[in-house]
Amino acid sequence: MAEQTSPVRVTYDYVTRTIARTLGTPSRGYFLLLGAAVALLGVGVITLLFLLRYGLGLAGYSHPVYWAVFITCFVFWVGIAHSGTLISAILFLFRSGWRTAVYRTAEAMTVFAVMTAGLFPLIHIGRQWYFYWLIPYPNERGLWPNFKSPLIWDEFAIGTYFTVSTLFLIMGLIPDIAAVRDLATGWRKKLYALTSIGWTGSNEQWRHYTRGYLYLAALATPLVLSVHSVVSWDFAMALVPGWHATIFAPYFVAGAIYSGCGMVITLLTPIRRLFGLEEIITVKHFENLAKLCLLTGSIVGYAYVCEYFIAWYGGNPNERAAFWYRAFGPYWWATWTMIICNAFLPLLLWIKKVRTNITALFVISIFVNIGMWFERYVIIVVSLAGEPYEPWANAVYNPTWADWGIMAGSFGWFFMWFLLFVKNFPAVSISEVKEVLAPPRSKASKAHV
Amino acid sequence: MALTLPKPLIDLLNAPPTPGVLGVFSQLDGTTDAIKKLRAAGHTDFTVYSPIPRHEIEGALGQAVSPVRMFTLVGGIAGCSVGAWLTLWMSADWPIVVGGKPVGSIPPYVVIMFEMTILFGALSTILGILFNTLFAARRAGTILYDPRFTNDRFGIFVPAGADKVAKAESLLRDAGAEEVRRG
Amino acid sequence: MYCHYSAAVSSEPGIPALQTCIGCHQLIGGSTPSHQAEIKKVRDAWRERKPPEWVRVHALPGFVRFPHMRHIKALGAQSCATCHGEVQRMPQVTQVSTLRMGWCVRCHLAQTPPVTRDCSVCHY
Amino acid sequence: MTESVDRRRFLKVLGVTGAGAAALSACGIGPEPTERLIPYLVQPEDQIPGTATYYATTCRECAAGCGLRVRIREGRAVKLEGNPDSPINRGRLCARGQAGLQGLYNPDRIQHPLVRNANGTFDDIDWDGAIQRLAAKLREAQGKGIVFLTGAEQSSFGDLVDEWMKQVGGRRLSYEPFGFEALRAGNRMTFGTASLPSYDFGNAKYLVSFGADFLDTWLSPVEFQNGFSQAHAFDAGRPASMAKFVFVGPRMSLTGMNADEWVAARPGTEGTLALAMAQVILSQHLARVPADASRLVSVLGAYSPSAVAQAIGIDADTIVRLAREFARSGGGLAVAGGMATQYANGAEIVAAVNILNYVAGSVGSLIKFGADLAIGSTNTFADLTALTSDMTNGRVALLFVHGTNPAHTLPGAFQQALGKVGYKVSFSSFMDETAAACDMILPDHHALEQWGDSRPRAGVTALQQPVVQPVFDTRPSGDVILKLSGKTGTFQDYLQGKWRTRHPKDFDQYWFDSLEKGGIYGEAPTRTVRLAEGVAKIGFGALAAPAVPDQQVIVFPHPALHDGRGANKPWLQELPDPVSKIAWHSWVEVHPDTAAKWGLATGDFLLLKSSFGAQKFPAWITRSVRPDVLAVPTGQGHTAYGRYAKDRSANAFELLGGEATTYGGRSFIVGATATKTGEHRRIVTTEGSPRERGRGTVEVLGLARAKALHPGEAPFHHEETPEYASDAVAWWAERQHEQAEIGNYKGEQPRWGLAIDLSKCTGCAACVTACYAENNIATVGEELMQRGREMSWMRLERYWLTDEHGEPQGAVNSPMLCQQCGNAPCEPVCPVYAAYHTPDGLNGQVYNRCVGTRYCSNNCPYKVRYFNWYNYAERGGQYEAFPEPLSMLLNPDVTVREKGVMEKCTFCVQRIRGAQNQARLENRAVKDGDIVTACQQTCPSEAIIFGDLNDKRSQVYELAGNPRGYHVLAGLNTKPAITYLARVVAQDTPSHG
Repeated sequence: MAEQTSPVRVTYDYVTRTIARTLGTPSRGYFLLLGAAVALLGVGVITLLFLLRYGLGLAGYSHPVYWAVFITCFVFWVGIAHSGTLISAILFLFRSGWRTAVYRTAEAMTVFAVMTAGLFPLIHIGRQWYFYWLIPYPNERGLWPNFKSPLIWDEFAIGTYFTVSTLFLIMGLIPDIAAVRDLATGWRKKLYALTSIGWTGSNEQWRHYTRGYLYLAALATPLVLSVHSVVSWDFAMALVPGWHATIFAPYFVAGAIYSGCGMVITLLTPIRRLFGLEEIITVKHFENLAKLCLLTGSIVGYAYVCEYFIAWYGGNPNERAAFWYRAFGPYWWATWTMIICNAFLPLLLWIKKVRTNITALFVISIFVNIGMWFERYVIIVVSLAGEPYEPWANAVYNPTWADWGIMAGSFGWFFMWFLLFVKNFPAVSISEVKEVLAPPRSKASKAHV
Repeated sequence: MALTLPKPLIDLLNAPPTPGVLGVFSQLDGTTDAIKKLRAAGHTDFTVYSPIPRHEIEGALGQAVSPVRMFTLVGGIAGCSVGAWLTLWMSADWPIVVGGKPVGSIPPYVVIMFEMTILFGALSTILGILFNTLFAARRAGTILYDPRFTNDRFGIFVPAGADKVAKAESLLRDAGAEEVRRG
Repeated sequence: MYCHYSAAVSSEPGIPALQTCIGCHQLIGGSTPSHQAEIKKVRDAWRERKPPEWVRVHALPGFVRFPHMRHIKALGAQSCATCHGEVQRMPQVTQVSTLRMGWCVRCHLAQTPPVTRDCSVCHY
Repeated sequence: MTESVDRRRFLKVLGVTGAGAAALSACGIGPEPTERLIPYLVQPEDQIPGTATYYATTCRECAAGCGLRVRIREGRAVKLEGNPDSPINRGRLCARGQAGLQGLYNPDRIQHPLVRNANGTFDDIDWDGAIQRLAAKLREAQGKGIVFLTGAEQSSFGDLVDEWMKQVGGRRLSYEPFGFEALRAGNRMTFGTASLPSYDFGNAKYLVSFGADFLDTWLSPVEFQNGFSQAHAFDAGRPASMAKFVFVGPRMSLTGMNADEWVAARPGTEGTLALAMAQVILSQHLARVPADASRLVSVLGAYSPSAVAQAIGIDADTIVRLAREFARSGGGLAVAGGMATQYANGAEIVAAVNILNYVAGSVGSLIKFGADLAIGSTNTFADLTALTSDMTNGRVALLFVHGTNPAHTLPGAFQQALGKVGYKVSFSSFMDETAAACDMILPDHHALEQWGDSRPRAGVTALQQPVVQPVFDTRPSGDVILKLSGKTGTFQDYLQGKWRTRHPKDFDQYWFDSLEKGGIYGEAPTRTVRLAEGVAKIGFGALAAPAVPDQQVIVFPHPALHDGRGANKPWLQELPDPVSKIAWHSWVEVHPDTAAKWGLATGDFLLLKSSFGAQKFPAWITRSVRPDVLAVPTGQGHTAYGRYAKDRSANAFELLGGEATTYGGRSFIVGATATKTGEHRRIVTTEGSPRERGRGTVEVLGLARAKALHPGEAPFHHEETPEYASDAVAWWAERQHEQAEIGNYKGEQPRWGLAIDLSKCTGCAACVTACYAENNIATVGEELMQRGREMSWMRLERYWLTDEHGEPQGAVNSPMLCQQCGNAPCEPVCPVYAAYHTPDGLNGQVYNRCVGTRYCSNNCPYKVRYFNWYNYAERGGQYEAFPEPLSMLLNPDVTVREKGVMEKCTFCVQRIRGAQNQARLENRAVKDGDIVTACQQTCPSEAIIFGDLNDKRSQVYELAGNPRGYHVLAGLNTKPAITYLARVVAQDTPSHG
């Protein structure tokens, strides 16, 4: 792998100790954050109890807007989940060295984002207590689910994605846990001894490990692309104008990676500061993430243009009406928020000064997150509200406290897990960061392979 | 000092401590030299510890490619067929027409098959890794280990009876081991 | 079929009016003491013009339809026992079959030719 | 009656749980609780558990006297349907009639007699006590003025009251808020008879309505609508098809909406127009004019089109054209009513229209005197005002009120006057405004609980028999009166006695037969009428122009709530007004120009202040009203009358004066100042886009084009498969379709289908209420409806038909319900097969399998799927739709849906299965016509036909092949089972938005 030039003092030992240090006893700030997350989660739980008792009517739904904030959040979180595996799997296959410092965080984010997203389909259905009817299990009635329904595809795609990305995360963790194990003391030692399942770094272990990791990456790559494609088909398979478009799969995948990278930046910035990882997660890493944002952002922007062009060029009156409604109807504000945040703001990233300015990146990444949330809101709510086909069926939809409550809960749930993770497991890969350092050698002349 | 493995694995392995000598290296090239020397000296079943995988070491050891890939392949194929069975059999078991589509309609089912392929492929890959590494560990038995190996030191353990120990020791020292231990 | 006379012509077997019961039990007093005790209840009820409260044993969920007449039409007047068991031999009526969907469907498929499994035949 | 109590308890049990009454065991909630079932003591001979029995009786929701067939299940009345034997409504029934059921089982009924105590509140009292007390009061009041106020009661009950009043030296008054004084006065002027003729709409060849809302509130709506649709519907077979319909009036009502041409004459000038038309017919000899019409020449001279066009506000040519068309049609029928008969010059307008009919020779042919409508014989508004002043001057010691609610319709004056009356007794079974002001309430049985009769028109007597046991401890007022007057026996005896005297021989058989038919139906001989002497001397004054800045405000009867009596029935409250599509509150109709002038937006409140009262109404901005006119519906604004009516919106009667007009009627137009209050509300409307925007939802054909259509032609085919899609459809979709290989796709099973003729549908919304009644659809209330949560499986979409200037000429009404698509988009997206295609071609919806992903609705292009956001059946729940005893009217054959479940129309699948079961029992196949959906059954204009599309001999199959037929959004290749027949309009260049 390409070794990157870094300050002399960044040695194997430095890496191990710096990263291991992040697992020390947490600061008050950390507990504050964790507390906030748990509180948000509490809000969500209470809202959910209300929904279960009284019904979905508490949310803002209004005929014919039958999907709204919950599904928006679902797609939003699934999208977030995408950059993780991309960085760890695809970039791994591309052998790009810079990923090593950031992929662990991204992967953890992926797992927890999927965990969050997975809750929404269960919350948003009318009779939540029958969610298991969507699972093909042998039952007394002899009924099976309908595999023609994109929702079942979802279930399989998300399920697979969650399993695989979790395995991927654990795989990467094992050598690092071992490393931490060998430094730690007390209960942490026991914990890590258990979780490192006897890793020693012997040549046999490395031999199978590296191979297996390669194949996992090879499997994860098409999976990443498939998952958000399937999610996009929830919409593309329907005949609603504004949903029924062939461009949706690539458009959604790009959007997902875009939002994902945005979220990675949002998360890495504070972590880097808190854990003093400036030497390991350098500006260069951020710049690369920014470039990734720029690329995917442009694809998203292109998709927007495409949608409107086809709506006009396709000549279908319903399509035209739908997109006119989208841009200039009562929800114009949502549409334009999304376009500005997703299509125009990232253009700033062409400027190197911005790319290399952590604060600027942080701010931009926040807006990217907002923009991507609104993208889903526009696609789902606005397309349904805007008299699809049936001129008599239109709605004025407004979210209620129940919608926001559940959404807040989802953020709490996500951050709770994420915070717990970074404090208890190496948030940056120890072994892989070492891989991109020059190994200790006696004869400097002997260059590496 | 011997590594204390977590309980379940001890039960799994509970192999007797293997007699031999452990060399601790601070330099990569020293390690590779030692490996070459050992192989020249006819040692085959020694174990190399390293904090990260290095091509130099792999090269020096000249190992065969891991069989894990077969697990992946088999798992993938199994997954795909399970997906096909799930969708086709279940729709045929209680045939219901929706939207004027055939009862067993392939295009939508491809998605399920694909996801199942990935799922089973990944799971069996993991199994493959576990199986192989455990198998290897089982063969090597319980051997000397040093916590620094996960940080910044390389190590080589040469299993050797009382007769060969001295020879192995010297060999490792010459290769530039900063520390050699018997066990 | 005398007490639940409507089962053959209607989807509901109905609950026999007390008059129907007394019609026979005026004369039939029952052989064993326990029978006599039970029948006495009916007679008292009739005397007081106060209908007894029957406990419902066979209850289908509200959202499934079971047109009795069609089943009797198809299986014959003596077919009650297939679902309700040998009620006439029971000291106290008990539910013999699960009356759950799988049970219905199995029976439907067991017929030759199989009876429809269409959901909307029973669920609407 | 020892049995009744037990039976009621028994019913309650069945009503709450049990397989028979799926009622409230909402699907999916755990195992059923252990139930205790109480049997009958004696099995009622006419009842088979689980099967419906029908009884004939009479609808008393309005004075039209339609025949009812009441569907009884286990002793509960579960649905009201029209009685096919009745010559009035011929088996059809309007929304109001069907909602009578919610009067019977209304949770706010007065459950036992009440008497006012010292501190002004009501105490319970037992019947005997009440009657004794009343008898005493009666003795005191003898000679001090006793008055019995009833609604329109041309019935034996009315006779009884009259006899009793004669006995105690009192007098009886019958009062209808929207009376017909002008009609009677006008007829007297022109023909010298005050009676109301019967109108033969069915055979008219040209219709002009001067304000008469004969489809919604005027005289006998169901009968007239039935006739109207016969005359006005396009029927390729009939030579004279179709009769053009012109509506003259300042505001477009449900009736006006169905016009081919709307003449928005200046208020009060309707008569002038009629005279001008008559003048043209006379001067141009367009019709064979009766000899004595010559006397009119002098009168009509002044009314040449050119002279009056200006005043009317239309151009002279239009008048001439209308006159020509009217006369040449050889069967012109002009009717005056509604608003036109409620101006100060209403009587003159009627006279003018009579003259028009007379010169066109329609009097005697289409307008028959003799078979007179009884409603005409109610007292006039003048009589009521007289009574009011008597009351105020303390000349009334004892007042009885039965079947009318003047305290609501005459708020100011009558309310105050009531205070001055010695003792006030109400027979109302609801706590309405009048009852609330009374000293004693003796709740009457509901019409469905008691004996009675009514004489809607000469020759026809509709009989009324109790079809259910009384729900509460109420008593027939007839019985009470008999008791008070010291007579023996019940009102039933009295009634039978009257008939026995007319039919002494084998009376019982005669009586039984009559009851079975629902009445005694005869034909009254027609009288020929001639022009009265004074006809030449009629002074046709025009309505005085209102003083600026006053705005003219028209108060019109709400089609569903009418004068407010419907307001306590959730079905009617939730039923969107056919024109405005607004429900649960009243509104004021404002023309866009006026709105622009005042900077008014829909939903902004307008404060209307007349010289009599002031009320606030939210504005509904529409082109269906004249710019110089504001229109307000009655019906709302109750201060009492139960949970559904109380404190809802504003009472339009407040704006009106209490003075009688010259002809003894009441003026429903009033000058008022309109000021913007600055308040705003989101109006509760189901209206989507008022313009159809060529989406293919409704299709309209010009008359000439429609006539030119030959069988096999398919003018709308291009929309079935657009060129660009044809390949895809042929190659992929259809191949898929064939491979579906089960059920109706193979053609081995029926494919149920519907045909809806848009040129018959008037948008009266009777089908909507029928659907609510048949399918246990929950009413969700104002708050939720405002959030678009209404459950109406069947909705009526009203799209304006506009002329070249974009001014509405009428509207197309399209009933939108589940299309039961052959390639249904809703089905494949359901993850659990809750939505699926039944072998007989329905889009099945299995409620208890549904988990509520709502994907089906998103993917439904017709948006006809509705979701249970709450558990509307939850006892005591915030949104409970069926509070006891309202739950009694739930249809046991239909599951009540739980929260979180999607629901929709399935062509009354319970009726389909019922018919199939019946056919199986009789070892026969289901015949065409065995199955009648609720909407089809009730449709007064017979616009809906149900049947099997795979049956080549079925009526629906034939209609599906009609050249006018089209499928909504067929371009999506959904293959709907509903065929709409395009609306045909008289003008040949139709445009709809």
